Amino acid sequence: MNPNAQLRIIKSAILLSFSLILMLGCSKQKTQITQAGITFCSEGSPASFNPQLDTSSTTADASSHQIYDRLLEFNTDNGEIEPGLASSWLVSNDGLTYTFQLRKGVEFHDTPYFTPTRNFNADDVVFSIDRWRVASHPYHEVSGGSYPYFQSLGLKNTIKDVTRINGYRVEISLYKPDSSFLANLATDFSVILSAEYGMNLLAEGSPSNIDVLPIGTGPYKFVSYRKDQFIRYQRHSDYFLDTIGPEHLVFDITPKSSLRVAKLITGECDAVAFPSQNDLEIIRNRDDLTLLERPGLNVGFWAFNTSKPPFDNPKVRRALALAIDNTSLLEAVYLGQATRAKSLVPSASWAYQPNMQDTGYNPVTARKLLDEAGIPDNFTMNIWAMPVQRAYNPNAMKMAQLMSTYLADVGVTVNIVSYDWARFRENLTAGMHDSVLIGWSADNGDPDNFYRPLLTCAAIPSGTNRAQWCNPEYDALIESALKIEDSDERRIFYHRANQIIFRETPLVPIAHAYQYQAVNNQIEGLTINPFGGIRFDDVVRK
Amino acid sequence: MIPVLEVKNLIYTHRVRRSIFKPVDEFIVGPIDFVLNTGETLAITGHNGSGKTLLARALVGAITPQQGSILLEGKKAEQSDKKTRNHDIRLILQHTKYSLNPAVTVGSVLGQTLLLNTELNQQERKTKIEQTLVKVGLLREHYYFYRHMLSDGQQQRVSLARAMILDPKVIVADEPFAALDPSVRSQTVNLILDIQQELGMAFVFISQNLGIVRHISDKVMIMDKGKVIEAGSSKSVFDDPQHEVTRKLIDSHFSLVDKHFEQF
Amino acid sequence: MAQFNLYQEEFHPSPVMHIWLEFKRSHFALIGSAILLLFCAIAILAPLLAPYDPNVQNTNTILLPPAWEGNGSISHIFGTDALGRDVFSRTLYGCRVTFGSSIFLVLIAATIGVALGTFAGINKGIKSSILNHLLDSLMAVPTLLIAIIIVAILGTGLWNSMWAIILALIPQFVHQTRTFVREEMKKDYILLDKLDGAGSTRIFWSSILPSMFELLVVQSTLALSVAIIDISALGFLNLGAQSPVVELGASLSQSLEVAYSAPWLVALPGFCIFLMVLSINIVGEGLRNALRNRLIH
Amino acid sequence: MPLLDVKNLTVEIDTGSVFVKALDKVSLTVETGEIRALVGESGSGKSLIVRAIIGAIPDHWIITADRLTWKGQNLLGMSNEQRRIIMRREIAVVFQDPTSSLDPSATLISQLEESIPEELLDKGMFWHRNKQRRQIAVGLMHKVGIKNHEACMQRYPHEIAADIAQKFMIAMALVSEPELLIADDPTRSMESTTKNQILRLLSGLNETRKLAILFVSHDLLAISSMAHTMTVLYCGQTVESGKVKHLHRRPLHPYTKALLDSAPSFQINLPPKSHLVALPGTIPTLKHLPIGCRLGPRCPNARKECVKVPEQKMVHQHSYSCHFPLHSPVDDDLENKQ
Amino acid sequence: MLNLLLRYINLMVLTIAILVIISFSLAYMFPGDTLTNISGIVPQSNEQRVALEAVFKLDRSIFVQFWYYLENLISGDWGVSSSSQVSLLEEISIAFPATIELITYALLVSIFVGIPLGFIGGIWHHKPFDFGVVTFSVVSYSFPVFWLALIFITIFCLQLGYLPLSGRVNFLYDIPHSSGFILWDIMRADIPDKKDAFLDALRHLILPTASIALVTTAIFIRFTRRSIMDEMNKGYIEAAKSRGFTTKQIFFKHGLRNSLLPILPLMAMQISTLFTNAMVVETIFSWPGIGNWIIQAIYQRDYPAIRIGMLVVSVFVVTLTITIEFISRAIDPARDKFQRGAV
Repeated sequence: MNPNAQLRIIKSAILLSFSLILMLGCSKQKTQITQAGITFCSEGSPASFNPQLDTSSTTADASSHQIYDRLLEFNTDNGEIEPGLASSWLVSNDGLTYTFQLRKGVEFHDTPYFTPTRNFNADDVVFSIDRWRVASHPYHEVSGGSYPYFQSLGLKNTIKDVTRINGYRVEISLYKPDSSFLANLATDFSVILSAEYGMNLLAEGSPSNIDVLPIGTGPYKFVSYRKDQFIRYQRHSDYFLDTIGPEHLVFDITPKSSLRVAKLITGECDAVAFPSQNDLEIIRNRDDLTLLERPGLNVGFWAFNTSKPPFDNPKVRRALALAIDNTSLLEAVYLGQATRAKSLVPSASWAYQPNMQDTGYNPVTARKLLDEAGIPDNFTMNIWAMPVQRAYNPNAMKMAQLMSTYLADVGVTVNIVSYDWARFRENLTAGMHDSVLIGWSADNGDPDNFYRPLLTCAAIPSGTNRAQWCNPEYDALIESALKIEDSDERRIFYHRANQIIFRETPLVPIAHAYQYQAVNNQIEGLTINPFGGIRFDDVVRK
Repeated sequence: MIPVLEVKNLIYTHRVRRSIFKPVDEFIVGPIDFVLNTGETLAITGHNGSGKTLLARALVGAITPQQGSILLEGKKAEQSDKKTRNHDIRLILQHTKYSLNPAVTVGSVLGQTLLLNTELNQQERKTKIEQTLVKVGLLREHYYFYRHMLSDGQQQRVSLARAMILDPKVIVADEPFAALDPSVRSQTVNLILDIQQELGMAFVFISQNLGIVRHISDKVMIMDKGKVIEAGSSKSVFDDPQHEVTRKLIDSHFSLVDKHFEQF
Repeated sequence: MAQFNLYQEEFHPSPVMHIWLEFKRSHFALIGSAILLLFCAIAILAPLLAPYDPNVQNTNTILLPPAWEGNGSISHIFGTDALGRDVFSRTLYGCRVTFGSSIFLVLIAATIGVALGTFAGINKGIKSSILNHLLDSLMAVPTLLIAIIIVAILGTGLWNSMWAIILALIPQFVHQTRTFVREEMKKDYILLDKLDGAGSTRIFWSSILPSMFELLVVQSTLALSVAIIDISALGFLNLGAQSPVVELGASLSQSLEVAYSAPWLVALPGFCIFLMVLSINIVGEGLRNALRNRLIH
Repeated sequence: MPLLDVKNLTVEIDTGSVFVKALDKVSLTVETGEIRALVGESGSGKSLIVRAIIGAIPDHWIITADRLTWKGQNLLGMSNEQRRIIMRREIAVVFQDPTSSLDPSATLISQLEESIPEELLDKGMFWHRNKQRRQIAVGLMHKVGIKNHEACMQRYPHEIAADIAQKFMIAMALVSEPELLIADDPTRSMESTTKNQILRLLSGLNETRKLAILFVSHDLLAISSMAHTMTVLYCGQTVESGKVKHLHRRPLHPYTKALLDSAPSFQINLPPKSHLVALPGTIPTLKHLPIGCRLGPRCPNARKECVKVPEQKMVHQHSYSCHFPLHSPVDDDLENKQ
Repeated sequence: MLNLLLRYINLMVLTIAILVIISFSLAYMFPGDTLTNISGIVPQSNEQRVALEAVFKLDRSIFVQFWYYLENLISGDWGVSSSSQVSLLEEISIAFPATIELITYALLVSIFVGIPLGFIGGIWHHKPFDFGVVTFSVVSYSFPVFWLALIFITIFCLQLGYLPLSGRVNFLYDIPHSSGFILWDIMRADIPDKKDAFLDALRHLILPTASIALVTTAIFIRFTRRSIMDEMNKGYIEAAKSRGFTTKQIFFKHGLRNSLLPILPLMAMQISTLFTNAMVVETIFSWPGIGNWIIQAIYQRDYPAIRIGMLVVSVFVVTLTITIEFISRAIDPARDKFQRGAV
């Protein structure tokens, strides 16, 4: 065999394979389908496709604004309440009766698994609200029968009745006036389901499908979903509003924030949720990407499981709070992209208390308090760290690691615990934790949306009260605040509530963080919704 | 006089099952009878596959014969009685390459033999090994040598040393010269003859080289397909072969030799 | 007649010496073994060499770039990580854990494997064949799967991942040993040993083990490179060493979050693993060539 | 003109550290129709000579010769292709270990058929030629004495006995109708009856076909039974060369004598169990060759002069390389004249 | 031959039996509730627990349980994942082909790159080209696969932007699942941008395949080079040369076949390595294969999934390995001993 000939063959083979790779690499130009679609990289799998069942914003993102509509909507710019499926509404003078005039000609999704025979009407509103409100409703127990948002707000005990006046008019009567009621109906969780679909499924004997194969009136139809991989939507061509959104929408579920940004850079994602704080500079510096930012209505905190000894002892909780240097956490975890939290509400809220005192950092006192409480040296506790990124805590794992060194200084050993997001929340609700790093993003601008779901007794079973803390004095304050319309008066109640939280320390507020989203410059119209929930109906590809 | 080695009616059956569908192949060696006196040499010869090697292994106890007995100085050599047997009857093999462990020094090979079969202490063992090495024409320094440092002839000398270090009564040698070059072979033959003369050992030795067989043996036994077809004193067998196979064997060897003499 | 002694003094190196002579003829092998020795030194001396405690977090110096970059600091040669820990110290400790535990587990796997393999090689029949079947099944299960199962039973941790890799490495040693012992048992010198009255144990220690030693060394280098890659892969997947144990694979995976802003955090541990495995492979290759050449020359 | 003429062939081989002259000025000729025996013990370089002739010396070894010719053509100066063609048609080789010289994964018949040169076949369609091939192959098998060819032609090399494999090798060698057959120790480790068969086959071929044979062996019995002339090698040096008859009757070199005396069968008057003649010491290894006459340290007659390489002296067709030959070569010469 | 076949079938059955027993006993060895480990269902109430225990025969003896387990395995009723409550058979039937596809391509690449390179290196050994091949092989063999994948991502995805870094195909292409092999599915699918989808899938395949294939290629190069060097030094090659055959004839008629024969069983040995590497690479490239699936299962402590996943993968590997070994023995006339090659 002639060695030269052989070498020539090898050379040409290598060249050929390289050119093949290059050819494939260069064929990156957008094709029809990719042109007509948008891929959004979300941070986790939704628990279901019904936000009524779950307060997680992952669930809300995947369903609220895509598949469903609400009676009312927030204006994303100023937080004002605007018409949604209800074209207009009327509040009685005593603030106990609300009448909604419904929009006509709103069509439900026509999908392979359900073909609607009628348009949206009052029956659907009654069905949707009664599902979580009325225990005897055929769908109440379906998918677990837990409606955390409504339970935590105690809305069950607020609403007296929901009645259909006629096909396009619904009346809701309350037991007591509620200044945040309309806002609650505009949140991500108050979605309108299809009553007809519900009845059909009941007849088929598979009612749980209502939350798995959803039907709504929203701008996007559900196509398919694979856990931890993707959710696929298609435009609802008969949407009642004129939308310019893309024909196809895909949620590419990518739990790792660094991977999401990488996909944004390679163009596999058009927009990503929660870019890691570390990568913000990089996104800002790139010409082809845009970083959307906005001060968030949120709070990240460290909650103790007060139902578990020794964390039922306020002294212990206070000691642990004193052992942590919050300022350095802010630097290391949020990289300065957050403000120090002293109470539950951020400065953007009117209920903010600027003169609130700080717990501070004092390991010596902390140890002293622990000794007083009879906590031995080398006491071991666990800190649960969220597996997902949230605006209020972009890296709980890192925060937990930092905290473990601080706690080691006062003789407390820390085990860091984490599960996948769904399991994590499930176990939290079951109260298996000692303490947890988590937080809360507001669903509406009302301070009640912080104070009530996070710490009231009613919020314990619904699972939003991560501290499992129940204080009647606090509950009474929150109740009273809601009965008053005037914000200046309400503020006083909330400030008193702050004092109780400071005294009892059921949780340690850490930060109010900025909210970020990163998008490819080809994408236009994507905005950050301060009340959570991403929407694509106004998004276009240039 | 009690013969040093007496074999009576020895039968060994070798079984091979090549496949579960095929019947068991049987190869029967024996029955074999012979008597060997001190200082005598018995040569066993025959074609490949005539059972010579199996017989040698049965004699030294590497395989257990189904029938018959082996008497060493009139006492029955039991399979279980390894100690005496090891002492009295020793084996030398054809390929020095396989009979010496390449990873171990000569000293430790011989040392192990002594350790297992004698009560000597470390120092005594070393002395004994050095004596034996000198006796087989090697140097004391070879104690520290590995196999690959020795030539073929030297390797065969080590094998011989291993066999005779326990002062045995009988040495069984399976083709000890086949792998050696002619000049080295002569050296080894001389060495064995010297040792036999000096120590009066009996030799059982297996070879296909009839020239050497005739030269060094007192008795010859010719085997074919496991059976002894002819036995007797060397002289009588070589001068007047009875059996067809023997005749062929001897002819094929001496026809070559005859051609040699034709050259003169 | 006087004998001439005009030829050179005979020089025969011992087997180990011979391998070394063959081995050092390759420059690559020598460089590889120098690097390997360096890693050994690091594994032993890490606490003395490391300027900082690898787990001390300093929130004032987060994500400091390495010293050779413009804004790096000489006090942290390799910079700091997202929690402000000194990367140089972490790398040293990481090498110590990754390399040290790999050596340790290879030793254990080799011991168990050789013991089992010898047992299977010396014994014939049902005992040996049951062992073989068991090992075949074990060998077919991918290493990572064994590790996952062990982690599922015992929980994550360096020790548990080590057990898993030990379990995965054993079959190779068993097979090698078994084949070798089988071959060796057919050799004439084993027959002679047996005739000398040597028992199985004795034959193993004084005849088989010396000749198997070289094979074991070569097999161990192979196993070592596999062990390092596996242990770091498990660390990378968060199934192996957990904080505060510093392991290269685990630190690599922790650094992925800051891969863009601090690429050196991903590059350094990966490069250390690569260099470790490369040096072991070069040394292994050199040893194998030396063994082969020794047989030829 | 001799068929094969080798004069002062020197091969230096790489031992890892230095180059060693494994062959030191070796000379050898093979005439047409002659059986030339090449005798030597292990390490004498017999196989190296064979490899030098067939051209299988690794590139980095140094090979020099005054003459290395085949029918007058210089083999060393030839291109690989020319040399290959000579090997294909005119010279054939049989190696010592027949089983390993056959491809273990091909049947014997296919290997035999493969070695039939295309030129021997009539032009025709491939099936026609295949049939022809089979005929030639079967004929050859009969010729080399494989009687039940049906039984072994579809076998693989490891399934048959060594002597049958060697017969196959010879058949393959004969297929191209060569003029010289180089038999490199073809009977090694064969028992005497099978050895005889092979030897008889070879001398038969020599007689019937006038096939020249270079028979390489250390088996003196085999050599003396069939060879016409022989060349004795010791450690890469030609020791003595001449007619077998002459060498037997009156060896001039101490080594030749020692070699001949080592076979007890040759000595009729030797009493049983008496000492055989043997040279002291061992064959030196390649790395530790003595200088000068390489037999020096073992030679009973060695003197100071032996540190110089002895000249090759030629008396009639009997050449030897020794400073102190055992007999006066003149005697031999005279005897011849008588 | 029949004898051989029987022996291998026997071997396979025994090995699989051992694997089944292991997977059965894992349900008891894993932490947590045995009932959940077996069924994947977390009982919500005591009554449900009792009912489920009756269904899964947990109240009966261990042999009955095993028998029931075996029946379920064979009938395809493999239980449900405890984290997603989806049937394991369904999940595996989607995830497994993805891995097989990846591994097949990686293996093909290794064969078509590794074996020729090894051959060339072996034939012209100690030449510069061979030196390059050996260096390449040693260096690639030393890459930790996860680091390699990250390097690939950094270069080809982030720096150059040529190739995508996750998944099998852009999610916007809605490829209906039929065979599970993406390229095949695309070719059969009735979608508008078929060609683009195909190219896109191909681009998604390149990096994961390359990451897995590199190590295997290195191993193949080494095996082949060694094998050809050993084989070309054997007596029969020299004998053939002395018969005056051309180098080409010798190489293709004798050398090639004989040096390939020992490579086949070695190839079988690589399947387990391929799977291990595929598992790591799948997690990095978010490839929806069985490896990724099992690793996610361990993160979520989804014990039923781990158990069945382990059984499926190992039974597959065992079957493949033993089959290859059988074939290699059946076609190699000179190999008469049963042994496994070493890495």
